Amino acid sequence: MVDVASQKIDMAVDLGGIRMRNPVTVASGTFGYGQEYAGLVDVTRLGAITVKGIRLGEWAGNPLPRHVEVPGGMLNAIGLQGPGVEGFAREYMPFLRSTGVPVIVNIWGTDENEYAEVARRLSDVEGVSGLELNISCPNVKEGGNAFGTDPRTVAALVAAVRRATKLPLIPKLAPNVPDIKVFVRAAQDAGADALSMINTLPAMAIDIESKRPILANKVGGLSGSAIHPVAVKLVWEAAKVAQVPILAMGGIMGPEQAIEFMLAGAAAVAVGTANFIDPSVSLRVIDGIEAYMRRHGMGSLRELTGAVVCD
Amino acid sequence: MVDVASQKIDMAVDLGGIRMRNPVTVASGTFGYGQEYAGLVDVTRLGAITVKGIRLGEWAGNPLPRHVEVPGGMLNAIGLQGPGVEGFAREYMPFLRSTGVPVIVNIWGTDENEYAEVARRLSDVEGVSGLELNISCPNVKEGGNAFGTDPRTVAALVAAVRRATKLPLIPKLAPNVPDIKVFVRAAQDAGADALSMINTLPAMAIDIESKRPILANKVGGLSGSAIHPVAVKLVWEAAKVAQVPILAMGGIMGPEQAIEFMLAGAAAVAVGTANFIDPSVSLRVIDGIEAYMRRHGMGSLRELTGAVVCD
Amino acid sequence: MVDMLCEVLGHKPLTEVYWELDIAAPDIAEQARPGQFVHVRVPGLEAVSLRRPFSIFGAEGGTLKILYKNVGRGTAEMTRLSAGDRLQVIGPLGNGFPLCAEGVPVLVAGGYGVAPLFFLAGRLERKGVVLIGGRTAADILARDDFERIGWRVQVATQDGSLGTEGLVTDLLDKELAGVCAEGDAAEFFACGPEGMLRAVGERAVAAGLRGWLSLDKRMVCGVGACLACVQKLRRADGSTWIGRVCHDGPVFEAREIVW
Amino acid sequence: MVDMLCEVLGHKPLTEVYWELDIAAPDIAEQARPGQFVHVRVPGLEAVSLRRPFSIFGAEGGTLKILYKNVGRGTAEMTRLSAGDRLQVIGPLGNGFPLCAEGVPVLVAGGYGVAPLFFLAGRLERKGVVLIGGRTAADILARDDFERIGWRVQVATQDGSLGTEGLVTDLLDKELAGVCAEGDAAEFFACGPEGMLRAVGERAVAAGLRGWLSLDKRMVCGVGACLACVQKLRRADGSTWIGRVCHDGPVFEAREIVW
Ligand SMILES: Cc1cc2nc3c(=O)[nH]c(=O)nc-3n(C[C@H](O)[C@H](O)[C@H](O)COP(=O)(O)OP(=O)(O)OC[C@H]3O[C@@H](n4cnc5c(N)ncnc54)[C@H](O)[C@@H]3O)c2cc1C
Ligand SMILES: Cc1cc2nc3c(=O)[nH]c(=O)nc-3n(C[C@H](O)[C@H](O)[C@H](O)COP(=O)(O)OP(=O)(O)OC[C@H]3O[C@@H](n4cnc5c(N)ncnc54)[C@H](O)[C@@H]3O)c2cc1C
Ligand SMILES: Cc1cc2nc3c(=O)[nH]c(=O)nc-3n(C[C@H](O)[C@H](O)[C@H](O)COP(=O)(O)O)c2cc1C
Ligand SMILES: Cc1cc2nc3c(=O)[nH]c(=O)nc-3n(C[C@H](O)[C@H](O)[C@H](O)COP(=O)(O)O)c2cc1C
Ligand code: FES
Ligand code: FES
Repeated sequence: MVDVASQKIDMAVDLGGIRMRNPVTVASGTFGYGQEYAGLVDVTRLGAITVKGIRLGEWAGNPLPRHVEVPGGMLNAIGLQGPGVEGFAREYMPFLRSTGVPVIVNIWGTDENEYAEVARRLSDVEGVSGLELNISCPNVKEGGNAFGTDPRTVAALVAAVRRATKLPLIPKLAPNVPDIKVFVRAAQDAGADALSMINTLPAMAIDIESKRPILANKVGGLSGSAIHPVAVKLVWEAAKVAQVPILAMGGIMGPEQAIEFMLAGAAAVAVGTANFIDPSVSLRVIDGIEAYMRRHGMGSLRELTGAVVCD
Repeated sequence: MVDVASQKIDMAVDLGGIRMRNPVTVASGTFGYGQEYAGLVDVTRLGAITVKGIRLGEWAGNPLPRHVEVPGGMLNAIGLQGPGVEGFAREYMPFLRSTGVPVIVNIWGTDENEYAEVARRLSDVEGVSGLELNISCPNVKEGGNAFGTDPRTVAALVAAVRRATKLPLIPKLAPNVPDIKVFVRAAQDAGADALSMINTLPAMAIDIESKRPILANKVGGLSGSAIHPVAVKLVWEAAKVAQVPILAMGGIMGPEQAIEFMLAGAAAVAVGTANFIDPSVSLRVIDGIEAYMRRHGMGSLRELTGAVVCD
Repeated sequence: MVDMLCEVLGHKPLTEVYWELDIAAPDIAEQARPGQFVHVRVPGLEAVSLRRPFSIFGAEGGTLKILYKNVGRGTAEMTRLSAGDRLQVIGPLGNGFPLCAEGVPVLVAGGYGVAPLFFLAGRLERKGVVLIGGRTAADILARDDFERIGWRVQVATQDGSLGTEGLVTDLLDKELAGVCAEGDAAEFFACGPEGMLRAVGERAVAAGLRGWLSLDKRMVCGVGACLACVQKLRRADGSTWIGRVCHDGPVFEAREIVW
Repeated sequence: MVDMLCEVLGHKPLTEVYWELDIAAPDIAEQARPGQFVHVRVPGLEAVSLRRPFSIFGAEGGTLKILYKNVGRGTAEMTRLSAGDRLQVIGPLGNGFPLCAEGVPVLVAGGYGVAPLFFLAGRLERKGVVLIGGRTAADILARDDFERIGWRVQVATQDGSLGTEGLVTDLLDKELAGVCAEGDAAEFFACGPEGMLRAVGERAVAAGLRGWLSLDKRMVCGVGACLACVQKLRRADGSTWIGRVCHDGPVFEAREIVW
């Protein structure tokens, strides 16, 4: 351990071609398109802004209720409501460009072609820095989680999108699989530049008085503190075989959980549900990681990522 | 809805051949061998007692620490420490027989033969009412979770044990799979009399100061409130194709979560981690289910199991 | 819109289930318009618990007032707050009511719906009448407050324990007849349960009057980011869109809403 | 062993980090033996939070005393308890110390290890000496309490801020020499950090004396059901077994423990 109290700490990270000046972004769907929180948070400090999932055309999402609070977190079944590629580029990109922060667009489709087409169109949109492929959303009938839980589908999908764009590609892997390593290999062999994990866990809540599922969509995705230890395990497993950087998320409530992910092998992290509770949490996470690195004599993120000691 | 305020409510359930006088048991590993809690709880009121997992011979389990508290629950990596079949029959069965309550023995092995042999030997032990096949423990290197996440292994294992015993067989399915229905079919086609779900979710916690995994086993299983909505979803999915009764568990903290499981399709429920916090919780769950049935005009459990309204 | 740590100045039960909470929130109070709301992190809940939204009941001299009903886990925990405690509050949020009415302003409140309407009554250019409905006398709040600032108050309870026996919309029908008889115009401002809002909206449309309805949808972010609180809406040209109640509302004109 | 809801009778800080909590627990207090512990559900933590184990510091007249150190989430929350609050407590748990010593009882305490040893000092057939160690003066607790009931007290702090500078085992070595010089036998009773327990145990074995060590393992159930708190142990015949500290301990004789 060197004394770096006064030394400059290098927080920059290259996430598969996306140059982030610190390793902290926001999780797709939990920070809108950046501008919603801009009045409360200095979004220009983020390492990247990851926006809500979009497909080719407009999409209405699921009926209400779309969420319910549960111990340790929440369930959501928003159902990927969004403005489509054109709407997104027109309505939201001007603000996003103005931030000067890398923009990661979370994309989805109902088949390979749609994923590829969305990627192709976004390649022409100025200011898009990378694509997060949502192949693990538990809240849509077509596409979504079923895609992400079959390694062949994952490989085919990533390959198709790879052919359609030169943008950095970050498949977001499904957590409800027996062995994440299979999916890590499938995705990176097919041309992924980085990997993102974890999406929400498929879950459900029933109102025992009305005897009905609380979510209109019946099932939804569990996020928040509850899933954090599951996410750490998956990131740690994935890091054993990943040759590309990992973007980790799931239950980050402050710097501690972010650091845990990075020790487990993540190159960068995304703050999700916690934004709803404390909009400036991601800035706290940035500062907290830096303070931790200083305290532990780490000069750059390379010394933090994967530094867990297992013997 | 009929007024049954004064009517007798039938709480009995036949769990694949195990006749329980109410639908509430305790989850394996969270209630020892029954006698540890007997000083605090009237264990004779339970629908059944499910004991800690045992294999053929004595087993030392994992080094310490074996647990850590996390938001919404805990991780454990006990590693199936146990006295083996003979030790169990000698040391613990006399007390268990004396309770007059059905005894479900949770069993495991490192291969098919050991599972079958444990089942064979337990068939001769007086007072054993059924076997729960632990094919989903995240805390042992051989056997455990890897068995439970491959449908062919599940089928072969259940078939092998089926040939070895006439006792009611309850495979305990792994939760970290994309489609639980595949495993439900595999297990019941191979001769399962009932199904148990869910085991803990594979998970991990890292101490960011020491940079080491907190559990000596590095990974462990997440239990408690955190996993409840995941378990409800899996039980609901499983019930769509299950032709045998389901024993549900995962985050039951009181009657509400037990009722949720039963609405989702469970015939019976097991209380786990909550025993550590409130040893008499399972008796509260029994009373709470009865009160709920009375309030909702249900005369027998058939009206409760699977009664969730989805339209 | 700010996110600030606010000190509790006062907190008292108004009835068995309704409470008034006063907090020091100068930045929010100064900007606040009637119909807007705040998003509150309830101390004592788990760190991962979502915020709870509450209408602004008053905002004078740097003090923000909330009138809330104890209905669940979060509000039950809130009742334990006392002067000097601190809580994190985002606000003001949402669009708010318009402040100049065409004709007589008719305010229609159900339950804690009086909260934004009382704030509105103090800021509207013109005084009018407020109709308060509830199941029973205990649900009728802030009656004196409205009278104190010069508003006429009519009350309806379903069990007849206070005011007229019946629904608040019965009062509205009578009031409407009266206003029309005097040849005056009217404009409705309503906050309360969805059934009541729909009924008020239908009457506004039928009478060709404007009706401002404040919707109560379960919220997560409160700022338009999560899409948990959406409502199908109609544009003037008839086309529809999906609005976020927290960001595009909570107040919508009756004709905008596709129920 | 019972699980009962107990009322807080008194609660006070002893130092900056140590607190004494007195609760009404007649059934537990009556059965309690020194070295046993209670398993406490901390009010204010989430419903799913595990219980916390604490040694019994005193048990007279229906009142159960706990002496605890504020070290984390649960104990921090406990500091907020005040008279009249209620908490769920299981006890008494574990085996406890033997009450008749062969020769002079020598008690060795580190930190909150004084808790079971003070209770023991009041119940042992014969009085003796208590050696208390800590990093600094602030870690030395209950000194006066021991003296009040007629025990001789020796103190060691690592920084020399109170008593001898050094480790409590240095005191033990001196004490042992003294006792032996007088031709008396001695028996050790120790509670504190694992390193200290090992050192005490080694000395007991070396001197051919009995040493009773109270182990501090993280616990879940507290009653022997979960196997979270195990310790490898040696039988008289040399064979080993795995005991549960909560149920078969927490007190073991030095020779039993396979470190
Ligand atoms: C714009 C707006 C303004 C509001 N103004 C007021 C007010 O002035 N006074 C008042 O008493 N209440 C008001 N409410 C309702 C208030 O937010 C809920 O009563 C409160 O969130 C209930 O929380 P709880 O934890 O006690 O209930 P629980 O039912 O335990 O809460 C569980 C979850 O459901 C949400 N929830 C429950 N009921 C409602 C509801 N009716 N509306 C929205 N979310 C709900 C909670 O926020 C929480 O996320 C308003 C709601 C909205 C959307
Ligand atoms: C038999 C026994 C007797 C004890 N007697 C006393 C006593 O008289 N006075 C006292 O101050 N402390 C005593 N302890 C230690 C006390 O249980 C812990 O300090 C306390 O549980 C810490 O809880 P926390 O939530 O503040 O800490 P956290 O670190 O936040 O707790 C997290 C988890 O770790 C466990 N844990 C943390 N530290 C310990 C520890 N040292 N030992 C066991 N579990 C731990 C907690 O129970 C909890 O499950 C005793 C422990 C045991 C096993
Ligand atoms: C309300 C909500 C909306 C979400 N929308 C998306 C989405 O559009 N695309 C996506 O890939 N993930 C989406 N997610 C998942 C998050 O990006 C993240 O993977 C997950 O919530 C776990 O992180 P957390 O526990 O920190 O929230 C959403 C999550 C929430 C809570
Ligand atoms: C300490 C501990 C030990 C466990 N041991 C076993 C076991 O031996 N065999 C088994 O099948 N499941 C075991 N489990 C899993 C539980 O039986 C149960 O499936 C799981 O904890 C989910 O229920 P819960 O959330 O109510 O605890 C254990 C769980 C815990 C917490
Ligand atoms: S609450 Fe998030 S968009 Fe309205
Ligand atoms: S704490 Fe459960 S066996 Fe000791």
